[in-house]
Amino acid sequence: MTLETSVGRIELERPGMVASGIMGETGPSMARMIASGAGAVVTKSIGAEPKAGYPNPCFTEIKSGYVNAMGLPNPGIELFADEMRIAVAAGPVIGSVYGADADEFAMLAGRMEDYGAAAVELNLSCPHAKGYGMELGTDPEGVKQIVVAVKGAVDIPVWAKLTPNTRSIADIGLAVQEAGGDAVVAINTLKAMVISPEMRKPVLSNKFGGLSGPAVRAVGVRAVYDLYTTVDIPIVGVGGVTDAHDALQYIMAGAAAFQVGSAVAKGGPDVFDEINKGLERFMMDYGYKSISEMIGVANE
Amino acid sequence: MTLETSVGRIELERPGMVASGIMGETGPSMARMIASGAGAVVTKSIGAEPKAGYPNPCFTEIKSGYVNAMGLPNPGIELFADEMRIAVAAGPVIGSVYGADADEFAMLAGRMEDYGAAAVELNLSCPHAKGYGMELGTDPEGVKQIVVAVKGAVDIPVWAKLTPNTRSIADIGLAVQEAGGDAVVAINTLKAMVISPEMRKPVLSNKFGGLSGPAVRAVGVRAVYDLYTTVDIPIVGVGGVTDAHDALQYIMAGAAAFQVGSAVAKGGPDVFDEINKGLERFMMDYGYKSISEMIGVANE
Amino acid sequence: MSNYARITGITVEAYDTKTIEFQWDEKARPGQFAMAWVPGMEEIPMSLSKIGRIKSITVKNIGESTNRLHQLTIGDTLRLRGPYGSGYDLKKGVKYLVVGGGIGVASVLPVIKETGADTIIGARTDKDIILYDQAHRYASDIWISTDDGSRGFHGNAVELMREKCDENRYDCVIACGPEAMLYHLYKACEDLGLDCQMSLERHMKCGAGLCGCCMIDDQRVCKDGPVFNKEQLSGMTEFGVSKRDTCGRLVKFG
Amino acid sequence: MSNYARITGITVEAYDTKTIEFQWDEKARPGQFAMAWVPGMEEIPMSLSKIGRIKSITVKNIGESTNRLHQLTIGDTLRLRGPYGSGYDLKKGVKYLVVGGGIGVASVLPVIKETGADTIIGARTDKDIILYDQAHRYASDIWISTDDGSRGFHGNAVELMREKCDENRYDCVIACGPEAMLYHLYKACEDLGLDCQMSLERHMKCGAGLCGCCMIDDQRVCKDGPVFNKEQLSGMTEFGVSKRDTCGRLVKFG
Ligand SMILES: Cc1cc2nc3c(=O)[nH]c(=O)nc-3n(C[C@H](O)[C@H](O)[C@H](O)COP(=O)(O)OP(=O)(O)OC[C@H]3O[C@@H](n4cnc5c(N)ncnc54)[C@H](O)[C@@H]3O)c2cc1C
Ligand SMILES: Cc1cc2nc3c(=O)[nH]c(=O)nc-3n(C[C@H](O)[C@H](O)[C@H](O)COP(=O)(O)OP(=O)(O)OC[C@H]3O[C@@H](n4cnc5c(N)ncnc54)[C@H](O)[C@@H]3O)c2cc1C
Ligand SMILES: Cc1cc2nc3c(=O)[nH]c(=O)nc-3n(C[C@H](O)[C@H](O)[C@H](O)COP(=O)(O)O)c2cc1C
Ligand SMILES: Cc1cc2nc3c(=O)[nH]c(=O)nc-3n(C[C@H](O)[C@H](O)[C@H](O)COP(=O)(O)O)c2cc1C
Ligand code: FES
Ligand code: FES
Repeated sequence: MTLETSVGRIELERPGMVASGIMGETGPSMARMIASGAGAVVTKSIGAEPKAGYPNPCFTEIKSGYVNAMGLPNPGIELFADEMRIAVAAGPVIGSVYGADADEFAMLAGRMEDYGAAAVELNLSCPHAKGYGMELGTDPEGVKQIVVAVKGAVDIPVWAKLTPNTRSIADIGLAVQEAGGDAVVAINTLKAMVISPEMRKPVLSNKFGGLSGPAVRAVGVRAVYDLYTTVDIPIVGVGGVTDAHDALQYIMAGAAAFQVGSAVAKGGPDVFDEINKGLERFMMDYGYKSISEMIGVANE
Repeated sequence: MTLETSVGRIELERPGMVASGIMGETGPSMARMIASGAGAVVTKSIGAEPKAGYPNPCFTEIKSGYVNAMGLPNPGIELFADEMRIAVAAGPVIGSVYGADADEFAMLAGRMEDYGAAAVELNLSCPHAKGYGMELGTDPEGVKQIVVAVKGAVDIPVWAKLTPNTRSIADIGLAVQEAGGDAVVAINTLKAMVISPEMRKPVLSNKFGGLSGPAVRAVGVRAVYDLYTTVDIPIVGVGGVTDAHDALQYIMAGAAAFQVGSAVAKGGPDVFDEINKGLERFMMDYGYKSISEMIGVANE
Repeated sequence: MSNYARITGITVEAYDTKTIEFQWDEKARPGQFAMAWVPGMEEIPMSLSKIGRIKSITVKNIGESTNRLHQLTIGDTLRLRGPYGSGYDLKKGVKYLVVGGGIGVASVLPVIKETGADTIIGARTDKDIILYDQAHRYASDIWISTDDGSRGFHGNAVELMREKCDENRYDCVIACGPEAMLYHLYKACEDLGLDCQMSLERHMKCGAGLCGCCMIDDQRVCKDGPVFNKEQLSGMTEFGVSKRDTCGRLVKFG
Repeated sequence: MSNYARITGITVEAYDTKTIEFQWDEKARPGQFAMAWVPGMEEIPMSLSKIGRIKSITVKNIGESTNRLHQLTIGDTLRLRGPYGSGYDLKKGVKYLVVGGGIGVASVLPVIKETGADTIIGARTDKDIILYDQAHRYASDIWISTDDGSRGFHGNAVELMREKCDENRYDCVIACGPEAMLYHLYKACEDLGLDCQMSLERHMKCGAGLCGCCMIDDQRVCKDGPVFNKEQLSGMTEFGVSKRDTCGRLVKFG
């Protein structure tokens, strides 16, 4: 029995990765997550310039998850070289990047390749610079342009991370595939807001935020299932994974691997170890020898 | 201090209504909910013909809510006259209807008016008969047509219930307003799926389902906030309300009233009484005299 | 909330009835039920006929879904939601008479085990009697009625109940079985001035008290019931008279 | 999880420091903190200086957000997330010496209350000493150091600690204060062969162990800390040397 899996060309010893934005800002934190049993770590989404993000409060707990509007704080691609050096020495690192346009995405991806990233993950879920309130990742044409530009700039695999805040995530997945993207990652956070009645105000400084955690799992599983019936490139599942059972939902929906974000808060880095053990136990009990045997079986 | 509120022309003694699909299939169940403290009850969505809905399993609990695919079981508009007679005698009833096209919506709304409904709520979230996988309510033009047709057929207020499975719920809200709709209701369930790894299968007979309960609250609050900044017609908030605090989030986001669905499972019909008490306590503590003073204040 | 249980034992109770045992770590009270499912069938409500750490359901094969359950074997996995429902309200010092009709014995078996109450098991024929051995082990006294007289009292369970109530003093009748039986039993309790608790059935979808499809008058059978007490039963206009079909239409009992 | 608390009391501790009291029904351990917020400020981490049913934070006004907290009055509502963090690991039979530097006394006050340990309070001047009366009530012995000698020992808290460790036998030093002080205190503990637990500060956003912005080496100050033991501290290359800014850039201590 083995937990190995592959997302296209990328081979992973274990199917769970750290999701972008979680413990992925510094080299030592990324190295720790890999040591804790993650198959790979996705970096915080990195942009061209250093960014402090939104002021606090930029995060809040709700009954079934978290709502955050960090505002993409990051040290910028230049300085991130130092962090990548430490992280890459520890294991596979997926470089997440966000840009204002296709050229910037391509430049950032190129740098991530130089830094030794195993693949690049395009964060297509940030509010578009040009159209207010609209996310980059809801427009198939825009997505295509970005993926084409990045594919032209790097040799490492290009993954596109999709937003669920759209009528049909499968259409966006198709656009990625047509543009030559190597994998799709689904889902990013859901558009959300938390209001404090006591304060008469939204609690996040940015007012709006993104919902993550157990609350979004069923939405993510559905997105992966939809994508599996539509695209042929590998899918990475993310959203609300807290244990092996959750991870298996994604795998059986069609994900070749999965990412864990919010669960790191309560479960700590050890959450990966526990998920890995749970996967092995399940595979033993139900007679599976490999992850690949389980991918997409719920579609049969 | 009073809990009275109004949604346009409709005056409600208490701001919480039973959401459509919950205890709204029979006359006695609707009467009981009003007796339990609901300000009004929205009927199960009723169609032209009797419908058994999807086979079981059509419902499942998850950690933070429920996923259901009931398949709109209902006795059909003809027989529903008997249920309405009992319900309308007990208090305000909002007639929810779904149709295959604008004409059917108009016919059903007319019947609901005949039966004594205080308003009609258009369920625009069912999968469209014509375009596979697409929901009626994600297309502003289609929504406009339906609302115009229904407005031409009835004198009671016409509410449109919106789906969150779209890039911009505000655009759909605008379409409703432009078509003369009297109020928008947000949100319906989120597209979701639950897979059983043990069974290698989606657990709902319809495979896909809709997510409701605490998991969707932050998504609904955000939708209502967005709508409040866009439309001038009243908004009814729904999604994950379990207590007064949740209800207040919707009110302060901009809802003139709110609906409760999933919370009836755990809280029972008494959930309305408890929410009403909680609202009064909060209003006492924080010095509000009426619901209207609180509507939309989080937007200031 | 674990939804899955591996089958650890299967007992044939009668030509058409099997008990399926599994370990399921949820707390349950006598009279509660679970929504049971495996792929290839509709999810259906099943009373828990054992409620310890090892639990069981006792399934009468009457149609497609129950037939699918009968095909399961040891080691297979069952999906269970619940336990749902109110269950029987058991008090010390109350003298109960338990009446189980047909497959209804499954629902009352945990009551017999917990209270040791006198018990009547009713069935159409000798062949249809189930769970007698188990009930016998726990009941203080136990009697059987069969419609054709092939075993025990010749007649129905209600007639036998009236007889036993002449002989002994009971405070409260606890019963599960066909609605016609329950209705006549309820009438008998009225006549005799006895309290009662009866477990009813209606078509269930959510099982959790939400969808409102299992209504009997304004009561949710899945959540306010399935066990109703005398006062609740007395307020019902539909008890013994009519039920809702899967569309929500009212249909009279045939 | 209630996130709101009404302010029930405010105490002025010094010209620039106030204690804000409120009833908050969350369980807390000594050394834990909360993320505190009202509109018009950034949400910031604050140690809990009382941890019973009535809790408090003790706020030194050093910038915009702490200034906003100083403007609050009794009856105002405070938003609190938490309690977060590991807290001090207090064992019976261990002889602790508690050292609080400046506003750091707020963090160790519940330790003094729980253990009655000997305590050193260090401050720049007499005017900067806070929470002395409360600490005095619980500590077995208590000493003060001021940098300018305006009260108590003339010198810093680390010098006073070395002195006291000559006079008495301690097993473990518990401390919170400026990182420079903590760093030298840690070095002193190494010299003297004492165990120690120190509460560190880094810029916090989520407070819940998720975002990774409060890292010191590979440790999350908000979740793995803020209190670290000697072994953890000994493995840190950034302790006393550098920290991350809000963009995640490494900056050396000035
Ligand atoms: C609270 C409760 C407890 C029950 N406990 C037991 C038990 O311990 N053992 C047992 O054998 N049976 C029990 N039943 C009845 C059992 O659920 C039905 O026998 C079963 O659903 C029949 O399904 P089928 O597909 O085999 O038959 P079908 O041919 O589909 O249906 C036969 C009849 O079963 C009933 N039925 C079907 N689906 C449902 C449903 N979703 N909810 C309620 N009734 C349904 C209808 O009256 C239908 O006419 C219980 C029912 C309820 C409501
Ligand atoms: C675990 C912990 C416990 C603390 N306990 C207390 C306490 O009990 N009493 C007290 O007065 N102070 C405490 N602090 C420090 C307090 O959080 C800062 O003084 C406060 O954030 C300053 O904010 P400002 O806007 O007033 O000042 P600013 O002028 O904005 O900042 C001054 C300095 O405060 C620090 N700071 C600002 N924001 C944060 C943040 N989000 N997280 C961490 N540090 C920040 C930075 O070092 C900054 O340089 C604690 C800090 C931490 C990490
Ligand atoms: C605090 C926080 C920060 C995040 N930052 C990023 C980010 O920088 N880039 C990105 O693509 N996704 C980001 N995400 C989204 C996660 O990667 C993930 O898609 C989402 O949280 C759902 O997974 P989860 O439920 O396991 O957390 C962030 C999520 C959280 C909670
Ligand atoms: C079992 C169930 C059935 C539902 N049926 C309908 C329906 O017929 N028509 C409709 O407009 N919404 C229906 N809904 C959606 C609810 O009205 C509501 O919009 C949604 O559940 C979110 O609210 P909640 O979190 O309070 O449940 C249904 C929801 C549930 C859980
Ligand atoms: S089955 Fe849904 S309310 Fe009873
Ligand atoms: S503040 Fe986010 S991990 Fe510590």
